[in-house]
Amino acid sequence: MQDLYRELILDHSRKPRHFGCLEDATHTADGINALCGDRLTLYVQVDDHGLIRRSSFDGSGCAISVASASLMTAAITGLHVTRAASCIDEIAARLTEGAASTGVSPELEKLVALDGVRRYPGRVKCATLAWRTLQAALNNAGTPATTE
Amino acid sequence: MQDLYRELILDHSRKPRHFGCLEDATHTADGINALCGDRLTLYVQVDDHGLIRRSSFDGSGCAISVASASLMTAAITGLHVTRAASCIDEIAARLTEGAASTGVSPELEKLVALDGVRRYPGRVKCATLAWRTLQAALNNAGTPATTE
Amino acid sequence: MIARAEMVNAHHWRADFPALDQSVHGNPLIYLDSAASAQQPASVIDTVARYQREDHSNVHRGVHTLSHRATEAYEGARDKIAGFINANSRTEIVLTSGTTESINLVAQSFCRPRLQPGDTIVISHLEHHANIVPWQLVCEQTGAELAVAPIDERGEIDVEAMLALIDDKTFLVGISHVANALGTICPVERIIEHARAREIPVLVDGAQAVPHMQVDVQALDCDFYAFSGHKMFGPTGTGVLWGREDLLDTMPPWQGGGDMILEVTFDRTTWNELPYKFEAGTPNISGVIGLGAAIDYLRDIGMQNVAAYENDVHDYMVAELAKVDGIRLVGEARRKASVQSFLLDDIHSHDVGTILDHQGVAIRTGHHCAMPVMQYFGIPGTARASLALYNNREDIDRLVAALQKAREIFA
Amino acid sequence: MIARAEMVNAHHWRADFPALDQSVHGNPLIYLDSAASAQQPASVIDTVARYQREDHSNVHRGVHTLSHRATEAYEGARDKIAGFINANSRTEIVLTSGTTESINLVAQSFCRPRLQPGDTIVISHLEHHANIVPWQLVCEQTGAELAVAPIDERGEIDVEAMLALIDDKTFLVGISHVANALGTICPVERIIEHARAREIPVLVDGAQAVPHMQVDVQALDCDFYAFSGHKMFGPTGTGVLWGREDLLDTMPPWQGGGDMILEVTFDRTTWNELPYKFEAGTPNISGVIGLGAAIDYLRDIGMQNVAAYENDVHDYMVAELAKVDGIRLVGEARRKASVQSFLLDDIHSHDVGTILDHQGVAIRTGHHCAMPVMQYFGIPGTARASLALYNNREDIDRLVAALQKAREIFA
Ligand SMILES: Cc1ncc(COP(=O)(O)O)c(C=O)c1O
Ligand SMILES: Cc1ncc(COP(=O)(O)O)c(C=O)c1O
Repeated sequence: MQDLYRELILDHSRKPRHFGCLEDATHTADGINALCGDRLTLYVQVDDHGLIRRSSFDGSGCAISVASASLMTAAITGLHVTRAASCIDEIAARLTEGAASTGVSPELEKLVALDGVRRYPGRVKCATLAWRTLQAALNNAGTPATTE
Repeated sequence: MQDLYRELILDHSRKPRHFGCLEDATHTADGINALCGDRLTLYVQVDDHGLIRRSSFDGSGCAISVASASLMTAAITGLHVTRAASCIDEIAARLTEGAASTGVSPELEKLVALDGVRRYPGRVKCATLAWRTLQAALNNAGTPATTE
Repeated sequence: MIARAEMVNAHHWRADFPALDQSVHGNPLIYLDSAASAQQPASVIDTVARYQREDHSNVHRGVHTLSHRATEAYEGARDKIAGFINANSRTEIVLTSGTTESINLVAQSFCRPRLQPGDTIVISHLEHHANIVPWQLVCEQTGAELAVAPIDERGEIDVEAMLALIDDKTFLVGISHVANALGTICPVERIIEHARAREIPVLVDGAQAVPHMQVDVQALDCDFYAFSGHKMFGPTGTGVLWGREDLLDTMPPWQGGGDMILEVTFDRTTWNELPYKFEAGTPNISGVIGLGAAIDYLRDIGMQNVAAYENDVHDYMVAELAKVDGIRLVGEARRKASVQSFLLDDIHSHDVGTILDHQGVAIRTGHHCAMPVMQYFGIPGTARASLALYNNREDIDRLVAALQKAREIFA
Repeated sequence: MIARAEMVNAHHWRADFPALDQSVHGNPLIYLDSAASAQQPASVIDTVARYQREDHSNVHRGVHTLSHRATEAYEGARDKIAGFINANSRTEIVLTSGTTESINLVAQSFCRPRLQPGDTIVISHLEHHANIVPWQLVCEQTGAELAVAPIDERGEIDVEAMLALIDDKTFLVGISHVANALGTICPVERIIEHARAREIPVLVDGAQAVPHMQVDVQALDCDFYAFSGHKMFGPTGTGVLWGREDLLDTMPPWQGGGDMILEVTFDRTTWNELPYKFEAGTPNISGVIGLGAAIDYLRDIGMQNVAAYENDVHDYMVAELAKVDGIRLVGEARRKASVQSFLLDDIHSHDVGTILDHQGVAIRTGHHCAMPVMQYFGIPGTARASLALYNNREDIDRLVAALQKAREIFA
């Protein structure tokens, strides 16, 4: 079990960073994981140059989805939105296809802590929820992101 | 197969007696056998004393149901309606429960030709259709009798 | 107290269920998720397989031998179902794909043509979505309103409040016999008596009752009773709507198609008689035959024995869980059956579920299709352990040990 | 011409079906009733039994291992179905209990909310009751009208007449791909092309097509395609509605309950995304997994091979039957598949069926849930022999011999 609930994950799930609402967000989206009832709202503030200045989230979820959201908001701060979009793909591939345990973009270094999820296929959706929600927020989609 | 398709059955099915509409019927009912699409209309003329003066039927059906209707209309002519009702029960018991191969009321003697049906459980409904319809007619039921 | 002989029998019952004889993540499987779907005894699995190997054909309209055999077996299962819940007649047993379809059928066929704006459908706050959403849909279609009786902290329905909601505007009352998220046994008898006096029909959602206790629809005196095959050791895709014949008689068909008609012409189509009027198309023949085998299995044991045995394990489960440090039991009704929901410290129930699974203990987590219950308690979900006749006290010990381990990991 | 290799394979196919290896009334069973319901290969029977013995649990909302396995297998079957009919996406595959439910779903969810008095639903005179009665019901509910395209003595649709019925008042066209009573292959491509040009949606009833030929819903370019599992060697109680995503998106739910919602509150309930919006309650998990195995079986053989082989046996059947004295073939369309209806002298078809059954030959008799077809021909019913990939020319010889015997008995 320790491969799933690593110290970093437990730490981020207990004390999520960037937790709360961001008043001056330019992009927001809701994410729902019907499986375990996780719900989160993601707030992203993008400046005129397309750079993510700040992001935050609130809602409730399991340790994996909260830690993932917490790690994500830290990771994407300062990135350009197109770079963030490619991070979404990288994480999705990493977690679902079990791709490339070796080699990760520097921005996503800490996300390696989520690698254990691969061995718990039922939990992959928890780990990807925040990222799907980011995708929805950046696309300004009106409907909540889901993990089905 | 000859136990089912006895000569008497084949004869009555080829040349049904009492076939056609009875203009001055006092009781009529429709019978439907959803299984094979048999449909018959039964006409019964009952006098003031409760005696069945005449009866006839029309419609279309398999050899078993036509022969059964033909034999029945012959058998019930002259019976009191209460006696006819007890014949319905006797036939139903004889065909479905395989009861009393020995012993049959004199009025129903020819009906013994239907005994073979017992070994073809899928065909019992064909043999009983006319009788169920008689029951409906005597009860003056408004809905068609079915064999389900 | 449970007699020793029954305890021994219970060991034997467990051995009847092949799926329980396996390891998960290297630990013997402890299946505590029967409220979601129960396992099947070998007799059910084998009956279905044998049917497919020897007797399968379409039912009702065939003259050949296989069709006759299939029809006998299928209609024989209907007779067993009628006997099992003490229906007045087999014509009252409508075969559906599950509790959900049974309730939708009543909403659409019984209610929709007659509901007027301002009429109410009264339900409770404890219901499964299957006993909420069909009524929401038909209310939206007709302008009727849903009236919801409140519950209390124990997870019991406030009966007085519910009875007060049942008034001349009430068209139908829908109530679960046993609530799936919390295990509450609802006071259906009182509600039915009250409604009956006002000539208001009552639908009982019996999905969680039929597997665990003797159900007698005539003694209950309700109007509709809905349940699912797969929760009572039968196949998925099977369910039952029992309805009082005089009510079923007045209802228009639910779906159109083969078998539910007597005659089709383009001018005029006449419906078949009960129960076939409500059964359009080829039914789930093998599933229903399997359900018949499940009923044989339960009758052989006797529902009294099932209930007595399960109550013992249930009470043990509640007592043992209550002793776990950091646990909060959700649902502490005075009359309960087969289910316990809980929260552990501030560990999300999904994480609890994963850690238990790793130790071979299968429980369900989340909202259990009863979101309003969760909203009432202000929580996103619970962890839920649910029992069937194959569980025993050792299973509970394993559950408790696994919960201790979860606390260690999250310490 | 069929290559020798395929003939050999066909022998092998037959051995895959355990139910065919039995005697009826002392004669080897010849099963010629697959249009009513097909037999299952051992791989399907075993897949279902294995699932129940090892993997069963409820799907979608569980975190434990069995639930995960069940979900993977169930959703994996959906992927197989999507591939098999070349759907654009798995979200277009709505799992139902059969063709009948699939068509009722479209009638109630797609048509009912939008149909206006005076609108028409256009069907043909060849349809199965499942493609008639749901439209009659929704027409009665909305004041729309059913327009029925005529057929001719061969049992072919009068296409020009059908196209002429499709006008600005037409809301939807419903047409069978292969007609079940007569085996007519309907000119769906032409009808779809005509309707598409007028932006009128077309539902194709594919119950009798999918088991016998390659179906590609994108190539067909229809809007809805409905079929049943049990006619394609899968379990009863399973069916599919394929629908174009943009149409499914606009439709309200069909039934309410678990799984079809994202969120339930008493104020507002939000629907789940496709296809789950249309799948309320616990689905027929084992049945759908069995259907997945049936598709694996068919894909391994290849639908091209199935069609080529069956066409050969079909043509042989038609030719041999035509030679029987006193026979009248009913349904002699120029393009036909897998089915031949007939009458023998003036022997009622029910009697023909019994006499054949006595010789081990299983055929279906009666109206075949297509009463309007019978009304057109002015007959109460027919005897119908129908084929699947496990039949061969010897079966036809046995059928013919049994018919001779029937003539003798009634001589
Ligand atoms: C052409 C056609 N449509 C619809 C149906 C109905 O299918 P099901 O009874 O499986 O719902 C059938 C089956 O008899 C059929 O042959
Ligand atoms: C109380 C209750 N009602 C209804 C249902 C719905 O049953 P099904 O999903 O079998 O239709 C369930 C099953 O979860 C239940 O527990």
